[in-house]
This record gives sequence, C-alpha cells and structure tokens, in this order.
Amino acid sequence: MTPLSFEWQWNIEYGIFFGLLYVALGIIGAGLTVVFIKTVLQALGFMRERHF
Amino acid sequence: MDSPLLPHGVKRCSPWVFFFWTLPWLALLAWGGLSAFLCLWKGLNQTNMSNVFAFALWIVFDLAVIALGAGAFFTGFLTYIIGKKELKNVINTAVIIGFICYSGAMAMLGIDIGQPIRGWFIFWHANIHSMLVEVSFCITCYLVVLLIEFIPIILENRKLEEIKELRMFGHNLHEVMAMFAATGTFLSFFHQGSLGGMFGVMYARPFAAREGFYIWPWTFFLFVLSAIAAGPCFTILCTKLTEFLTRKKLVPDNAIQLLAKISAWLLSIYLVLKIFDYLGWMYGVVPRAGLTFMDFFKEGPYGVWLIVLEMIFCGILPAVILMTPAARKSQPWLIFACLLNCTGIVLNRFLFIVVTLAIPVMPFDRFWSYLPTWQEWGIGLAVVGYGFLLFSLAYRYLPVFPKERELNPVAE
Amino acid sequence: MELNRRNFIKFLVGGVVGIQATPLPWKFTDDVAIWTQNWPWVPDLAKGEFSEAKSVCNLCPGGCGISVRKVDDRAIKIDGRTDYPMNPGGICPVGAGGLQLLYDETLRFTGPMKRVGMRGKGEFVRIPWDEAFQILGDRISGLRRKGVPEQVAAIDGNPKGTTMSVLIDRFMQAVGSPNYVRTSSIEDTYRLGNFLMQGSESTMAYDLENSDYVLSFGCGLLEGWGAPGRVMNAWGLWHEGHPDKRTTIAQVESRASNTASKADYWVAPVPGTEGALALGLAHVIIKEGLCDERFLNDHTFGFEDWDSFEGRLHSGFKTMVLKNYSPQKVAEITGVERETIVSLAKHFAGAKAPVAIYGKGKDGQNGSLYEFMAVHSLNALVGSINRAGGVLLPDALPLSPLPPVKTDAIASEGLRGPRLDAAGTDHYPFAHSLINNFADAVVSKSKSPIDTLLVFSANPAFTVPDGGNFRDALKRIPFVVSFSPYRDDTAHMADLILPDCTFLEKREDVVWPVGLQYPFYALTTPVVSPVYDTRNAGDALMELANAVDKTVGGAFPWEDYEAVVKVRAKGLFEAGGGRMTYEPSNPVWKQTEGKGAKPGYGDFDEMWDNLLAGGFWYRPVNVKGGSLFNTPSGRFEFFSKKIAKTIESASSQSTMETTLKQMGISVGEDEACMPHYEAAASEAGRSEQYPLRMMPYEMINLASGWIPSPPFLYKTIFDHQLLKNESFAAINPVTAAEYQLKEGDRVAVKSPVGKVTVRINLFEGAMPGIVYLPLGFGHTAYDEFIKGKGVNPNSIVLAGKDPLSGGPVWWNTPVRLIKV
Amino acid sequence: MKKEDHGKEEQGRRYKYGMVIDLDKCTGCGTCMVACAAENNVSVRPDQSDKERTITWMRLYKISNGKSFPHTEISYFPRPCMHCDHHPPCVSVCVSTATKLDFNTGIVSQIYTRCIGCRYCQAACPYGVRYFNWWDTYFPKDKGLDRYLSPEVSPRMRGVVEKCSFCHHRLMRAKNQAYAEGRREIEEKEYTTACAEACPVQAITFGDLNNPDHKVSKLIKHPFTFRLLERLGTEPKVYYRSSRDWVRKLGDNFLPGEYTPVVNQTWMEEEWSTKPGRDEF
Repeated sequence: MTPLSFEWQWNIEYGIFFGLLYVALGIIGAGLTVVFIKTVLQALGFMRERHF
Repeated sequence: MDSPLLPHGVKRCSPWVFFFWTLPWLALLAWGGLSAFLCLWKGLNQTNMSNVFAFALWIVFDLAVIALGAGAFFTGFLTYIIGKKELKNVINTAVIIGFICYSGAMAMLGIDIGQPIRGWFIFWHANIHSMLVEVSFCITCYLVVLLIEFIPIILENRKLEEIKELRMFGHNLHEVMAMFAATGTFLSFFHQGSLGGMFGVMYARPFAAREGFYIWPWTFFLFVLSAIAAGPCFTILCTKLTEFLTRKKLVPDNAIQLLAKISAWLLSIYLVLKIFDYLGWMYGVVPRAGLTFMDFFKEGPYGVWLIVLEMIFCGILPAVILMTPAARKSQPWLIFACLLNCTGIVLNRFLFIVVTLAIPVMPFDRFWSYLPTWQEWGIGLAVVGYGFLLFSLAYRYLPVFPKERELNPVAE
Repeated sequence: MELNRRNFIKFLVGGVVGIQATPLPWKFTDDVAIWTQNWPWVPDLAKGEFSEAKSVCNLCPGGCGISVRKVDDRAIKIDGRTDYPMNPGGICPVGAGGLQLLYDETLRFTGPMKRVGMRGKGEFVRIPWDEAFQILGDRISGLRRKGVPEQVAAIDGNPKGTTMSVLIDRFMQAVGSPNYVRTSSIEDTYRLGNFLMQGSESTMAYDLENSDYVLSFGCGLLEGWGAPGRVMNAWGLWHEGHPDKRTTIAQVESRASNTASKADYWVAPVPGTEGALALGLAHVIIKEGLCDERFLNDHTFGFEDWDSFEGRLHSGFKTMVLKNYSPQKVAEITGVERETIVSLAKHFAGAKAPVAIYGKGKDGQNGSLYEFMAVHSLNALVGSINRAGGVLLPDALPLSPLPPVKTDAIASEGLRGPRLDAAGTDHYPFAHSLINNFADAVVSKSKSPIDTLLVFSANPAFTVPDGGNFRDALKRIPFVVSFSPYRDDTAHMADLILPDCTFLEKREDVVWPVGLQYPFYALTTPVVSPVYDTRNAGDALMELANAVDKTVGGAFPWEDYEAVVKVRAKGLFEAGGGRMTYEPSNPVWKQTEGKGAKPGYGDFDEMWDNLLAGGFWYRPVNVKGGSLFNTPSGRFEFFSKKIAKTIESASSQSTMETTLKQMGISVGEDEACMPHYEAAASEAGRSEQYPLRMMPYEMINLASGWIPSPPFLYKTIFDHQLLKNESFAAINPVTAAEYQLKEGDRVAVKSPVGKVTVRINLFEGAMPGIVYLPLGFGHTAYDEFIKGKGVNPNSIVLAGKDPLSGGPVWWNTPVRLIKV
Repeated sequence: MKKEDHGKEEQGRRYKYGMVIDLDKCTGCGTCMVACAAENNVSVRPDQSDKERTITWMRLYKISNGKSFPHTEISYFPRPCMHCDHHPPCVSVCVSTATKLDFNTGIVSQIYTRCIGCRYCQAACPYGVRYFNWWDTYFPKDKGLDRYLSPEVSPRMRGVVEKCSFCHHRLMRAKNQAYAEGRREIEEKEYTTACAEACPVQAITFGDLNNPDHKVSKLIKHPFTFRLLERLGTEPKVYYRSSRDWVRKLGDNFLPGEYTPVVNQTWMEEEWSTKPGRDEF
C-alpha cells in the first residue's frame, strides 16, 4: 500500500494506481480539513457565517 | 412524543405506528444477526457455498445493491457537476439510498470472506492487478464520500440544527459538496467498472471472459453503463414507494421525469452495446475456447431463457417504455418499467456470478446447481431490513424531501 | 481551558485520531490476524530429527517394500522403496494411508480388553495382560480337562506359510483340536489346482513381466490381484515403449472394471462361464493346430485318449474339448460372440510368450477349481509352462520346518476327531479348510459344537460371503476371542480382546506373495515402538500356551516370536542360492540362477541381520530341465490321476453317481478328472422371483479384507459409489429401464438370504441383468470414518458350493430389485 | 490486472518444474490422492463424499467413452494444480498477493497466513484445483490423528484457500541437502512430488521442463502429449499423454471436426499414431 510494504514495486502500474488513490484520498482529506477549519474559525467568530 | 425531533411543518405518523412499522425490519435484522453470528463463529460451512460456488447469493446481493446504489453518484454528478437544479429534490434520497446500499454491501463482504479479521490485508498487501482490489479501494473511499454527503442531511435535523457549530459545519460542507461529488463520481466509475472487470478478466472461464480495451474488458464499461442506467430507476422506485406509503406527493414530477428520461437513454445505449458484446463474445471468445453458445446450457438448472429474460423482457421492454414519453408519464407504466430495469440488472449480475460458476470448463466435469441456506438468505435480507429502517428513520427525522412542505401544506 | 464534557470529548477524539497516525493500529491488527490462528484445535507440529526407516508392508499378502519417514519417534509418511524387487518405488493407496491405521486411536484397541454389557455392543474394559491370559488359559485347559479340546477353534487370516499361521496351527495341534480354519482366498484355488495338475502345492508362478500376451480370466490386475505392488509395476512396464511392441493384455470379466477398460481387449462372458470360454479357446487352438506339440508329447498326460492298464479306454482332454466346446456352443453358454472366441484363441496361441492367468478380483476370495484348471490347461496347450513369460515351476520356499508337536493323550484323541467344516472328507476330498462349512456346522446344531473361538488377523463377520451366516455362528459360540489390533466387526462381537501390534510396530514375515514367479521372503521392521499396550500375536500366543498348561506350553520352547521366525529362516540360508540385494537396472525377472549378483551374505547371522534391517531374500528361477512335474504320472496332467483315485476310493462305499453328486460334479467319471464346465456353477438359483444376479466387485482404493480402509481412502471414492452413508449398485441402463430406475434412486437388493438398500448408479460398463455391489462398505464396527458407511454385499450372498473344492460360489447370487 | 511482459519474466529463469502423466498407464488406483493428502497434512473429515467441499489437492476424475456394453471404457484424469505458466488465472486476481507464480521455479505458491478467503481465485480457476477450508482442520487430538502430521507442511486454518504446491517443501529439503553437501544444483531424482513417487505404475513423471536432461523435457515432445484446456491459454505445466482419441478429446473443448488424431508422427525414431480406444476383435 505504501512504498514501505514489501509488495510495493517501483513501476508505472503502482505509480498510476496509488497515485490516483492518494489524489482521491487527498481531495477528500483536504476538503474535510478546510470545512473543519472554516467551521472552527466561524465558531470562534474570526469569520462571519454566511446565510443563504 | 418525539415531535420536537420531527422536521418543521410536516406531518408524521404517530410514534406507535412508526414503531410497529419498524418491527418487520428489525425482525429481518435479527435474523441476519443470528446468521452472521453463526457464519463468523462456526465458519462458512453454514452456507451452501462450495469450492464450485465460491461466489454465491451474497456476492449477487453485493453487486446488485452496488449497481442499484449507483443512483447516488450519478444523481450527484448530474446535480453538482452538470448542474441539473431540478434534481436537488431527489439528491438527498439518492444519497441516502446509496449510503444504505454501499454500507450494506461492505457489511456482507465482511462476513463473506473466510478470514474477516484479515480483511485489511486487501489494502495493506494490495495486489493492484486484481480488479477486486480496485473495487475494494474505491468502494471504501466512496463510502467515506457518501458519509460526507449524508452528514449535512443529518445535521439538518431540527434538534441538531440548534447547535450552532454543527449547523455551520453542515453549511460549509454543502458549499464544497461539488468537489466531493466529483471525487465520488470518479471513484464510483472505477469500482462499478472494476466489478464488471472482475468477471471479464477471468479468461479461463469462457462464459464470463471478454476481450476489452487495454486492461479493461468490455464488461468494465458495460457494468458502469448498466449501473447508471438502473440506478436512477431504483431512486425513482424508492421515491414512489415512499410516496405510496406516506400517501403524499414528495418529489415534483419534473425531477422524476428527467431521471426516467436519462435512464431511458442510458439503458438504450447500454442495450445496443450489450448486444454487440454478446455477439462479439459468441463469435469470438466462445468458439476460441472450443465451445458453442448452447454448450453452456446443455444441462443444469440455468437455461438460455435467463439471457432472453435479461435482454428482452428486462432490457428492451423497459427501454421502450421509458423512451415513449406517454408511457413514461403514466405512473403505473413508469413503475413497471423501473421494476423491469432493476430486475434486469440483478439478473445480469446473477448470470455473471452464479451461472458462470455452475458451468464446468473441463469437458469431463459436470454441471452444478446451488440453493442458499437460511443463513445466507438471512444476511442478504438483513440488508433489505437495514435499508428500510434507515430510510424510514431518515424520512421521519430529516428533511429528506425539500419540496415536501410546499407540496403538502399542513394547516397549523 | 476547564475540563468540561465537550473538551473531554475533544481530547478523546483527538487522541483516537492521533493514534491512527502511529503504526500502532497496523501492528495491532497484524498481531490479531496471527493470534486468531492459535486455536487449540489447529495442530501444532512437533519438530524433531528426520529419519527414514526401511520396512515391508504386510497390510495385504503383497509384501511391498516401504520406507517410513519419521520425526524422532513419530512416523509421518509412508513411501515406496526403490531398492526392493516387488514394487520398485510405488505403493498402493491402502499402504500410502497406512499411518492412519497406526495412529487412529478410535480404530484400534489400546490394550487387552474384556467385554462388558451385551454381546455385540462392542463395550469393553481394559484388563491387564496376565488376567487376559488367565481367563483364556483356564477356559481352554478346562475344555481339555473335560476331554473336549475340539471345542476350541481358530480362524486364521494370516497368509499360508507365514510363521504366525504355522504357530497357530501348532497351537491347535498342541491343544488337540482339528478345527484350525483358514479364511478362504484365491491361494486355495491355486494350490489345489497346482497340486492336481502339476503336483506342487506352492502358489502359481506367473512370469508376467516377461510375457508378451497376458490373457487374464477375471484377475483384477488393477484392483489389487496378486501382489498389487508387483502387478501394477508390471502394468507400467507393459505400457512402456511403442504400442506395437508392448505386451498385450486381454481381460475376461463381466464388468468394465479398471482392468477391463485399460486392457487392450475386453471379453465379457456371463460370470461363472469363464471355464467354458477357456475350453472354447482350447477347442480353437487344438482344431487350428496351434498347440505346442513338443510340450504336449513330452510333458503332458491325458491330452490324447489313453488306455488304463486294466485296458479301459479313457477319452482324453482333446476328445472332450473337441466334442463339447465348439465355439458355437461356448458362444451360447458364455454370451461371447463366436468370432471373438476364435480370434482371441488365435491371438493367444500366436503370441511368443503368452500366459493365461486366473483369478476373481482381488485375492481375498476363492475361485472355482475346474475354472482354474480349464484356464491353466491353455498354458499347457501353447507350451507356456516352464518357459520364460509363462508359468514357471520354482521349488517351494526352503523354510526350515519346526520340530513336530508332542501331543498328549487328550490332544491326540481330539485330533482324531473329524473337522467341523468336513474339509478332506469324501465330499471335499482336497480341501484343507472350508470356513463357510464351519459357520454352517455351528449354526445348524442346536448347541454350538464350538465353545471357544480364537480369531487371528481375520474379520470373518465381514469378509465371509455367506449371507451373514458367520455372524449368526459368532452369536451362538459361547466365547469369542479376537487377536485383532483393530475394532473390526468380529472383534466387536468378541468377549475377549488380546490386541496384536500393527504392521509398523512388530516383526512379521512376508512369505512368497501370491502369483510371484520366484520364491521371496522378507521381514517387517518395528518402525515405531508400540503406540499402545499391544503385543505381537505370536508372543501372545506363546504366553497363552503356557497359561493353558505345561504340555501345550511345552510345544513352544522359544523365548519369543522373533526366535521362531529366525529358526525357520535358517532354511533359506542352508538352501543357498539366495540374493538379498536388488538393482533396479537388473530386476529379478531378468535374472537367472547362478548368473547375476552374488548372494550378498557370508554366514547366516549376516543374512539374519540383513533381514532384520527391512531386508529381503529371493532366489531367481530359471527354466528347469529333467522331470518337471511331481504328479503321479510325472507329467502335466490334463487328466488328474489324483482326482480319479479319490473318486474311486470314495465310490467304493456308494455308487459313482452319488459320489460325484456329493462332490457337486454333474459330469461323467472321466470328465470329472479333467477341466470342464459345470453349468450349475453359473445358473444356480435364478428364477422368476429372483431374475437378476448380484456380483460383488472390488476396488483397489477400498480395503475389502480384514484390514480397515484408512480414512484417507474415502477421498478417492466417487460420489456415485458412496454418498453420505449410502453406497451404490452399478447396473446397466438397459436393466435399469426395465425397472424404471433412474440415477440415484433407492432400491432394495433382495436375495433369498437377505436384503440391502442401496442407490442406483447407471453404468454402461455393467453387464445387463447383473447388479454390481462394491465390497468393502457396510462395516458395523470401527470408528466414525468407516462405521455404517454403505452396505456389505457379503451379507446377501447366497453361496453355492464349488464342485470338488467345496469353496463358496460367491459370484452369482440371484436377486431382485425393489424400488424404495 | 495487466498482462506481464513475458520477456522480462523469462530473464534469469532457471527452473520450470512440471509433470507428465501417462493416462494409458494410470490405473485410477488413487494412490496419488492418498500420498498427496498424507504428505501435505490435508484435513480428513468423517464425510468425504461431499465432493463440493472435501479437499483433494490431487483429484481423480473418472471419465467414460459413453459407449454401450460391452464397448464401454472408463479412464481417469489425475488432476493436480496445473501450475499455469506466465499468467495463471488465479494469481492476478488475488487481492492480498497471497498466491504468486515463482518465476524461478514455475511453482504457483499459496501463502495461507496471507489469504483472506475471498475465493476469487477459486472462481477464476477452470481446473477447480483450489480448495477452501470450509471447516477447521480435522485432526482430533483425542483420536491421536495429529500424530502423523508432517512438520514440513504448515497446517491450514479455517477460511483460507489451499492447493497443490508441487510438494514445495520437498524442493526445500533437496536444496538444503545439496547446500549441505556444497552442491549448487539438485539432481533430477532428488526432487519429486509425493504423487509421482507413490504412483505404483510410474505414470507420473516430474522434473524440470527447462532441463534437456530431465525425462519430462523429453516426454513433453511426445506426439501423444497434450494439456488440459490448453486453448484457454493458461499454459499448464502439467502434461497428459494418451494413445486413445476418446480420452484425448476430453482434454479440451473442441468444436465439431476440430479434433485431429495423431497419425504417424515421429518421436525417438519411431512412428506414433493414436487409436480411437480399446482394441476390438
């Protein structure tokens, strides 16, 4: 799964597969963090809550 | 009694009625629980699976629900990426159904594998050449996405909304939903496809084997197509069922019609390709393996009629109905077509899983047949129970249908 | 920041999230994955020092060489031996699974035991050995004191000539009972036929490896006939090289068995008419002038018509065959096409070194004497006797005899009495022992004439083809003692158990396996020390003798069993000419006396040590010169003078007709002395009520003798032979159609003496009108792996009597099918 | 699931163990099955008649020419793991890399402690050589049946897939032996499988297909040899051999008229031709 696990091979297939995987995970992770931080800031009043 | 929890300005049945309504589904869950316990404690000898039927009822259920759950990502895709505003009215339903299907499937898989305790090896010792690994990765990630999409809906619950932070969190999530939807679409596309790939790549099983493009056998693309063709139909069915049970109109027709129309087109395209696929297979893969099409149906309980059923009655027929606006607009026909369409996809998955394994490849081997045990049914139906339960709860306590209030004004 | 609920939760969540970042969860799950495997019921395998021990398998009389792989004192695998003449490398499935017979505790007796509770319930309690000997010794000496030693009987399943069987016989003599009964086997037929036609009482020495045309009348070459290891190895040799050059195998059998299917030709006569077929072939061979005139003239008697010295003209074999066995007639009897008979005869006689061999499946059951003689006469016709690739004439195995037994008055008195099975009487003049008659005699009397029955290496309750007669006999005999190491069907019904060691725990001799063309001798080695409190039956027997009384004990002056074996083995050394080494490059059947390897031992002790180390002794046989046959005429006898003489003396009291009738012979005086076909043997008892015929059939992957099948073997049984606990009857689809039977249907197979319920297996290779039941299922004892699986055909066999020999005719039981 | 680059594999590939089974010799006695089970600690349950679930690494299939009496013939296909070459159907599908094709020996291995029991490999294998442990292994201590177990072969746990390993532990044994004696190579006779060793008619020959001196590499050139389901492209390393057309026909699927008998093909200066079946008078 990671270059640490011994199945890992330094070839293009692994690059593509895990590359895409980590991109996806990255987006999800990033999105969540952003939302989380935003919420915290709003909660602490550093940022105005948008109403819609 | 639970009125403070109910959404504003909508009518809900009394807690007691609701309680009794949940009983059958709880019963199913209990049955499933018992079965699960037996399978985990005593082992898979509790099932009628065998070295011949390595995949059986559970995998059929898995693939079926995942295909039907495709409504979630596809509607999400249409709503957030393409920007079909009218679909905002069904997106919640789609998401919840998707969540139910995927979480249910994951739970079943957990019991299906012989060493659940080692399930995580799929990720840790991943063999990326295996379609099933691709499936596992994508499904797991996508389940997270679905959760993220589900959370805001939960946070819209009346009581939770009162908590400022949570409300803000929900709103913020909403704002970036498009991004999640995109990721979800990407992930779903691949796991729906890989589920098909799983069977297409079994090149030593002529009944399932397919040629393809680069590493992807045709089944890869066909599964994606059939999933997004059937997914919306399933969403429609669920909405209609809810409307029927609650005796309310919950979703404006334009949304339903749009879904139906899209599904009609996708189904038609799918069928055309599927027919080509069948022909290519019949005149390519099969004779190359030294077989003729009818050799697959020499003996055994699974006859060629299954394919006729799949392609004509559960394929072309619903496609035609959904294509003709008149039929599409009449509720009974619409529901009938959606039912057929969903049956068709389940049948398709059944053919690829059970029939493939029932047909011997070695000329001196015999045809096999298989009947699930009550434990297998128990776990399969538990997912259904779980689905009904979760959806009922969601409907009761969350504003699943944004237009419910204006479609059903209640005298205060 | 004060610690309120929310913060607490925050910390908690934060902590949990934090831990996920560490390798801890992975490590933990990984460990869990490993821990979950440490269940108590997953065996942990003791490591240790590996070693290989050479020995000989004596699960059957085949005597294959085995090499047992061990870890410390634990045997873990049985393989074949390449330094061994009988089976260079390979073994049979039973042998390969042998370790389960050693280690399956529920299959074995863990020590001497005494019955508690009902007879036949199989409930026993452990007792010390001394007590066991005490109980049995007292009982036997009691009978002796009463002056009825003949009420002691012994059933012996050990191969003839083995030290064990010699000792048991000796014990019975010392006790003074004539009722030493052996389980029947094809050996009986061979020795009898050999005795009558060739004047020798040793086994048939078929030189299979050198033959270029093997005509097998019913031998289950691939079902375990002869010495399986040797025969199967020969099978491999026959199929080496180019099809046009290899040995041809023609199988005569009613069912498409493995042998029949794999053979080059298959001829399917009605069971029991094989003799007629053989004589039909003889007819063609004689008529076409394909006989070996030289051999017939120089070495045979009774081929042509002849005058006895009182001037009576006797018709010879030739006349009889030409008169009675035209292909046309034989075709009618056997159901084999005329053309087939003619061309088969021509093939056979045309071959360079043809041999006609006779058998019935495995060796476990007797054959028909006249059938054997008919088949063997073919070898004489084509001169395949005393010729490479034919039937050789080796001298008997030169084991030294034991000193004669000194019997006391009681014993001598008892031995003078008649045998219960009437073997050797006018009815069965040549028989040594007839186990079926024994059972009949016990059952027929109101009070059992036998008080105490000793059973050695035998499971008669299961193996005797008599419709369950022997079981009834066992129930009636007051006291049954089993020396079996296994909880077999007979031991299950016993009162006292003196368990023997298994073949891997004791010293035992293997004496000249069935059908082998050269004298052979080998010793098993105790590969592991006895796992349980068991004793070599030989030692136990000697202890018992002492427990009986002085005189009986006096018959066994040796300190232990091995000593007796050694005494006998000395003869091998004295005879000389033996060899104890084997080179795969120079197999025994290629060697001849004198030439080839040196004996490989200087003095007897060296030879003995060699034997003790899993060694073996053999002496190559070459073609003889001078007088070949030890018959009254000194020639090969188509017309047996011994039979003539016996008939004459027997008929001195009564008329010739009645005498022949008593012997079950339906033909005239002269014919009775020659190979001929007895119609009665094949048509007996079939009627409107019982229109079909039941034939038990044997498989090499299912033990049908007294040795249980190792559980491993059930992996090799097909689910159309055994499904759950039901075994199948193989019948031809045509026959099935007559009874509206489909695959898997349940039917009762009913014979005049019993009924078994089986399921139907439609098999094209089954002769129409015959119901084939597998032998080896239907045990009423042993453990969960074996007990109650399928049915035992022996329990419904209606056994007729084979003319002259008196052995059971187990191969044609009239039956009918009743759909269940 | 990508097709590996074969060239890359073949590089530095020294051994390619394989098997030739002579079906004319094979007597269907089942010794191979028993020897295999005994050698490899295969679980033996009280009911072995449930052929869908019993474990038989080496399995005998009974075949018949279907002709009516007395022209009926039966024969047998002993079926170990085919150890498919280059791209075995089971290897690429395994999710947890629990089964691998050892490029150096050609043996398809199975790591029991790695297998998660998803059974995808079973679905992918057309030969049915893969067996799932539906139950816990059955070697009851109270029966003493655990005493004949070999420490050379690790026992399997419930819920994992197992299969024929070409008695891999015997290869290890031979290698260690050779190493101890300071040899680099192992002799042909030093490494053979339990089934081949036990076969009483020597119908099974085992050896290195890459080694021209080994018997197998000569035998596979015989005109009578064929492989099971060869046309599927699984490239089995187990070869069969039969002189009877009806048997050979059952070795693969053939469209009408596709099967062609062997007629006068030369091998070792001799002409070989197959025949329909058992000779008839």
